[in-house]
Amino acid sequence: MKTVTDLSVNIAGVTLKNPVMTASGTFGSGMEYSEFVDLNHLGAVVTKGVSNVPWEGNPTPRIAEVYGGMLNAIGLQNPGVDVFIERDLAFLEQFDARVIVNVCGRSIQDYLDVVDRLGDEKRVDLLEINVSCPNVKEGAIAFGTRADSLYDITNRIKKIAKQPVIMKLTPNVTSIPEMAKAAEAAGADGISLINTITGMKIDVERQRFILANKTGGLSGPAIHPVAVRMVYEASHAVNIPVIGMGGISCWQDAVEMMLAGASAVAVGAANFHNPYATQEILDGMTDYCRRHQVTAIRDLTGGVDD
Amino acid sequence: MKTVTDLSVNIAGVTLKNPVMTASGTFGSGMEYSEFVDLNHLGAVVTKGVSNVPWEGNPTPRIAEVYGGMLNAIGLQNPGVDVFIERDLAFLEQFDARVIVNVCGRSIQDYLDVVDRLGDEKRVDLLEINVSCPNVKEGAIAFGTRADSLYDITNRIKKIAKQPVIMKLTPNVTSIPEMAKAAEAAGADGISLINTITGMKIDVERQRFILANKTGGLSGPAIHPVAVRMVYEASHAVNIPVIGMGGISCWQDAVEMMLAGASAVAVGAANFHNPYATQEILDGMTDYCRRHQVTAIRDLTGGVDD
Amino acid sequence: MKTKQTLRVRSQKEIADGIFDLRLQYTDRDRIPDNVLPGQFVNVYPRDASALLPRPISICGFERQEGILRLVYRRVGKGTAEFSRLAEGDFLDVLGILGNGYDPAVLAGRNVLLIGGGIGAPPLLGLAKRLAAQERQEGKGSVTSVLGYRTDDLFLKEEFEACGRVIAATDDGTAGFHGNVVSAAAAVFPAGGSIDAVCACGPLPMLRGVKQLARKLRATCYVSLEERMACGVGACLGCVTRTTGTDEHSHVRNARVCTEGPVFNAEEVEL
Amino acid sequence: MKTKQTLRVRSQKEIADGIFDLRLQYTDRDRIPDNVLPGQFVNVYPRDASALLPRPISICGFERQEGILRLVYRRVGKGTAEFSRLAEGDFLDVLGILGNGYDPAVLAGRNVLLIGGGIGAPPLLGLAKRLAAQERQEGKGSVTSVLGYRTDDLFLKEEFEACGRVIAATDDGTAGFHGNVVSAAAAVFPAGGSIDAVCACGPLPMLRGVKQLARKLRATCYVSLEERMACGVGACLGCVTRTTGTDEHSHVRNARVCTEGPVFNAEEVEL
Ligand SMILES: Cc1cc2nc3c(=O)[nH]c(=O)nc-3n(C[C@H](O)[C@H](O)[C@H](O)COP(=O)(O)OP(=O)(O)OC[C@H]3O[C@@H](n4cnc5c(N)ncnc54)[C@H](O)[C@@H]3O)c2cc1C
Ligand SMILES: Cc1cc2nc3c(=O)[nH]c(=O)nc-3n(C[C@H](O)[C@H](O)[C@H](O)COP(=O)(O)OP(=O)(O)OC[C@H]3O[C@@H](n4cnc5c(N)ncnc54)[C@H](O)[C@@H]3O)c2cc1C
Ligand SMILES: Cc1cc2nc3c(=O)[nH]c(=O)nc-3n(C[C@H](O)[C@H](O)[C@H](O)COP(=O)(O)O)c2cc1C
Ligand SMILES: Cc1cc2nc3c(=O)[nH]c(=O)nc-3n(C[C@H](O)[C@H](O)[C@H](O)COP(=O)(O)O)c2cc1C
Ligand code: FES
Ligand code: FES
Repeated sequence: MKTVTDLSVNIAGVTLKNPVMTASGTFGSGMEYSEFVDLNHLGAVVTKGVSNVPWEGNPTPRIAEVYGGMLNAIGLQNPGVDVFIERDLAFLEQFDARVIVNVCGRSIQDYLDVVDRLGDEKRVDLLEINVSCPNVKEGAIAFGTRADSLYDITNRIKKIAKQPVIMKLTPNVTSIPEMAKAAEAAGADGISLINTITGMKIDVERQRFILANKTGGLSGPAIHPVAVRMVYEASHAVNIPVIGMGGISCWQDAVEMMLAGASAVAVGAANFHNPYATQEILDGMTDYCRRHQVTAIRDLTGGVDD
Repeated sequence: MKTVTDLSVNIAGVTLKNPVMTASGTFGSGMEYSEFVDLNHLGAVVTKGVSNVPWEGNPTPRIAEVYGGMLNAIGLQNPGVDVFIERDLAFLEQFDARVIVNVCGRSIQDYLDVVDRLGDEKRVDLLEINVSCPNVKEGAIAFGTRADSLYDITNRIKKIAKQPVIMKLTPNVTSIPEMAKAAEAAGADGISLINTITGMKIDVERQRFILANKTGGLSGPAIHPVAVRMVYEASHAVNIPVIGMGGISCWQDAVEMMLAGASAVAVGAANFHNPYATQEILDGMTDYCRRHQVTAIRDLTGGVDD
Repeated sequence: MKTKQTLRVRSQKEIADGIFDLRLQYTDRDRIPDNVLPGQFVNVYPRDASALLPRPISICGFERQEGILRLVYRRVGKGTAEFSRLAEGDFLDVLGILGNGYDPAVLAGRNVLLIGGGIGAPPLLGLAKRLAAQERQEGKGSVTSVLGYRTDDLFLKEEFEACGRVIAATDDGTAGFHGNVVSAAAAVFPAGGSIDAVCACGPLPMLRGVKQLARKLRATCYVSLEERMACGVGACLGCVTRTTGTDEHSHVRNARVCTEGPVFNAEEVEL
Repeated sequence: MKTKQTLRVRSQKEIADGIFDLRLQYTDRDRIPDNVLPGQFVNVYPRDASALLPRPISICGFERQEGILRLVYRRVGKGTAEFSRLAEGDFLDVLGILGNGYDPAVLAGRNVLLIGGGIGAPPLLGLAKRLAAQERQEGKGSVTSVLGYRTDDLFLKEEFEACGRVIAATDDGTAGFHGNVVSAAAAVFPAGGSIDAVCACGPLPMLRGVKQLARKLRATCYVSLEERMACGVGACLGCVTRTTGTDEHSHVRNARVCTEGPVFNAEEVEL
């Protein structure tokens, strides 16, 4: 007899039809990849970071290839929350996947503006607050690398947010449990991790940085073991759900992340290598559950033999 | 006309015939790899971590393969400083490479014991203090993740050390410049980085950790961009020499590390993939200097167009 | 409809030192692209597991009927080195068809100057062929190609010659005009000549020169740009180029080379 | 002298479901190893750039004259899957010769029981052959091999039979003794029999059983252990096994499987 697995997961009171989502910034607002993947099949679409006003981002080159991964220094280019609502949210209306809007800012007020503006948008199911982008000089990452700042920004966002708030943590810290606990204590409804790890690449023949920004965020399979460890640590430190990401490129990576403690997973750079990645990962996870007679996929969360 | 490059570099007053050394723990005390590489050709042999008494290390499995790298959780097994001196140092007598002894401990006193014991050993050119091993439960990494503790241990070691002291930093921190500055302020003669980044791997079919220790240190090409960034940051923060390591597996990686700010480089996990790696990297660097008409290899240090 | 497919290598030939002419066969007839514009590109994936990003390569030719895609590329790094070892019967993963391309309809019946520097020539060959065909049909217009080479390894020159006049320029003077393509083109077409449009592909300094030249010629100028890419489909914002006005997508003067480009009206981008 | 060399594939055959018999040719005659002991192993490197650690594989046979190394392995993961696709003329990177192996001199003229579970059999074949040759020369001693299989895919059985008596055991009872090798051996050799030494290779639970059995038989017992490895040459301390006494190298009861092993006297290790 075949096991029929309940694939749904619950993140902060919001039910996702399955745990596979896209990682912010790697999937646009879904439009571009909708030629490859039926967005209705995804647990959630997580949008590119949105700020209160349009952001230009960094100069190019913004992309460098490294062993088993890539560096990016996009610098959160985005057309601002108004265009986002008109165009991207409107586009997402037609799909049945949950919508998680990734929010960025340079000051706390920037964040609050966006959160406030999105408050009445029915299409927004969850907010993911990016306090961890390493590619922006001012603000942003500073909020994510100190527990007190993280507490403060989380707390202020929670006070006005109408959707549940997920704080996205940076791996560039000494202690993930400390950061996770700060977010939880300030009222976060969930956390997501990891954002990229700061890296650098130099063209040795030209003796110049490959990225105009000098440093960029490392993502892809290279960071996966670090992400698994941090998801494990974070999920042991807090009682709110953890969304795991970092180097997930096949269903095994996704299952591993859930066993480590993630309630859902996000696929980032893997989309660039394989535009069908999200769907294939979901299929592989479903098959895994069947083989292991898992009746509800959420039972995988934290399921490693500890 | 061919450029003849001066390959020598100076680390804290000690001249190395070239900048290529081995990374602690990946090369034993040189004996095993001396079948593959003429140790006389190396700038320095860096030994496995040595403690005051024999250490058993962690249970097995201690090794896991991950994408573009590996995890290890050896846990600093070593026969203790007495055996080390009798056997390993004695073996190294016959070679002309510099000897850097990597020192580990669980308490400050442990470190001081080893440093003291090595003080009169003429064969020891430099000490590398491992305050950053993530695979030992007690002590060790705690010293390396807080600037005040790092200052303290460095300071106390410097008071008694007869050889120059290099502090080996962990990448598992929020701010490398802060740690580098603490080491420098406490009198360190140099710093080396990066040690491994803590990671984890789960066997998804068995739903068990692959490593008995659960977590292990990630090394290999996967971490190289992070290492380059940290070497760059560290070398900009301090005036003492920086020894760069992390994922160096070909001469390009080594040159990149020097351009980022390293005065010398160490080759770790690459030895496992290619036992001739150190020699081949040195040959490649020499050739690079010739092609670029570099008259002294030390001129590469920090040479990226900033 | 964009797809990522595994194509079979039909043939590969080194047509000049380090320049490869690769013909790929679509294996699934139902997934052969309907239409390809000259200037569009595909993303080609190395098999090497350490190199996960695709290599954008312009389409040099496409035969709808037979399902053949032709790429001409220079071996420069590890991805193209891997591709250069492919032989008949091997397989290659290709994402496409990407980008916007030149619009042959707009150029129909006009006097067009194509300027290709080095590996910038192949993307223009398809355009040259299309324009020559249109010219024959409409009985008006002309195609002139100025092709720059390092030395006298004049790859693709004969195919361009089948489409119109060709001026070759070599850096070392071993063949044709001694100097770069911009000087060559300027020498042949004095200001105020009869050129209506210039289409160029090549390194940035060359494109800057072409843009100036086109202004002098009072010709519309289209340039094909390169930028480091990750997704190739417009999702990552990695490949943007500075534009003179805000574009429809970014709202911040940063158009995506992979989507709004790679072909831009030269007056709309800051080179 | 250990080396890492690129060997050429002479032949490869799937001799049972997922079990491959690979013969490699040394291409440099001057670097053919002088001597190989049964039980020693080599480290084989996948080409896949994501898989950087070597795969330890025991040597199943070695012909000094022709420079041929024979490996028999089971396809279990990505490295062995890659190896299984190799065909004549392909190349493979091999680090060796590694580890200690069985000492045929010590076993000469004695009654030896070989116990190989599954893919534990191949490493014992070389030993069986050596012992059989010594037996013929000295006119005394015997070789009995107990080989365990999942099912009736009795790979290598005939080659063992050329060396002495063979008892096959299958998990599913489709051939030979129905059950595991330890039960099979115990059934044939009651306590206090004539066995002087037992040499075993296979999964850990089996080795534990063999160790007990050997005690009953009052025979010296040698076991070949497996552990995850990185360097394979004794430098990384990744592959240690718990020993009963402190060994010469570690001074902490943690002998290196790659160097002090993989063959250990069973009484000297904690299984
Ligand atoms: C739209 C477009 C069309 C192109 N068409 C052609 C063509 O028809 N023929 C041809 O020979 N080349 C073309 N190129 C350049 C080609 O993409 C690069 O030469 C190639 O990616 C180099 O890959 P590599 O692995 O050999 O080099 P590596 O240097 O090892 O590549 C490392 C990384 O850098 C990127 N990269 C390197 N050079 C470039 C470059 N010039 N532009 C963008 N990314 C780069 C690679 O994609 C990869 O991610 C085109 C580039 C673009 C953007
Ligand atoms: C001394 C020694 C001799 C061996 N001899 C043989 C032999 O003759 N025939 C044979 O079929 N197998 C043998 N093995 C087991 C063989 O090494 C593994 O099956 C193989 O490494 C699996 O690699 P993979 O890439 O296919 O699997 P994966 O699971 O993808 O391997 C991933 C990683 O785990 C390691 N690993 C996986 N399984 C083992 C294992 N059982 N022991 C040690 N490391 C492992 C791999 O080396 C690699 O680093 C031996 C192992 C050792 C230690
Ligand atoms: C090109 C690119 C752009 C990204 N943009 C954002 C962003 O806007 N906001 C954010 O929170 N994370 C951003 N990230 C981080 C990813 O969402 C993800 O956390 C990270 O890439 C690790 O996952 P991966 O290894 O699967 O890519 C970006 C990553 C990439 C590669
Ligand atoms: C198996 C292994 C053992 C190690 N043991 C030590 C050690 O004893 N002391 C230490 O300071 N670093 C140790 N390291 C860390 C390395 O010296 C080096 O900092 C790290 O591996 C990064 O370099 P790599 O990527 O080139 O391996 C060890 C690394 C490995 C892989
Ligand atoms: S390459 Fe991703 S947007 Fe162009
Ligand atoms: S594998 Fe490194 S010591 Fe055995």
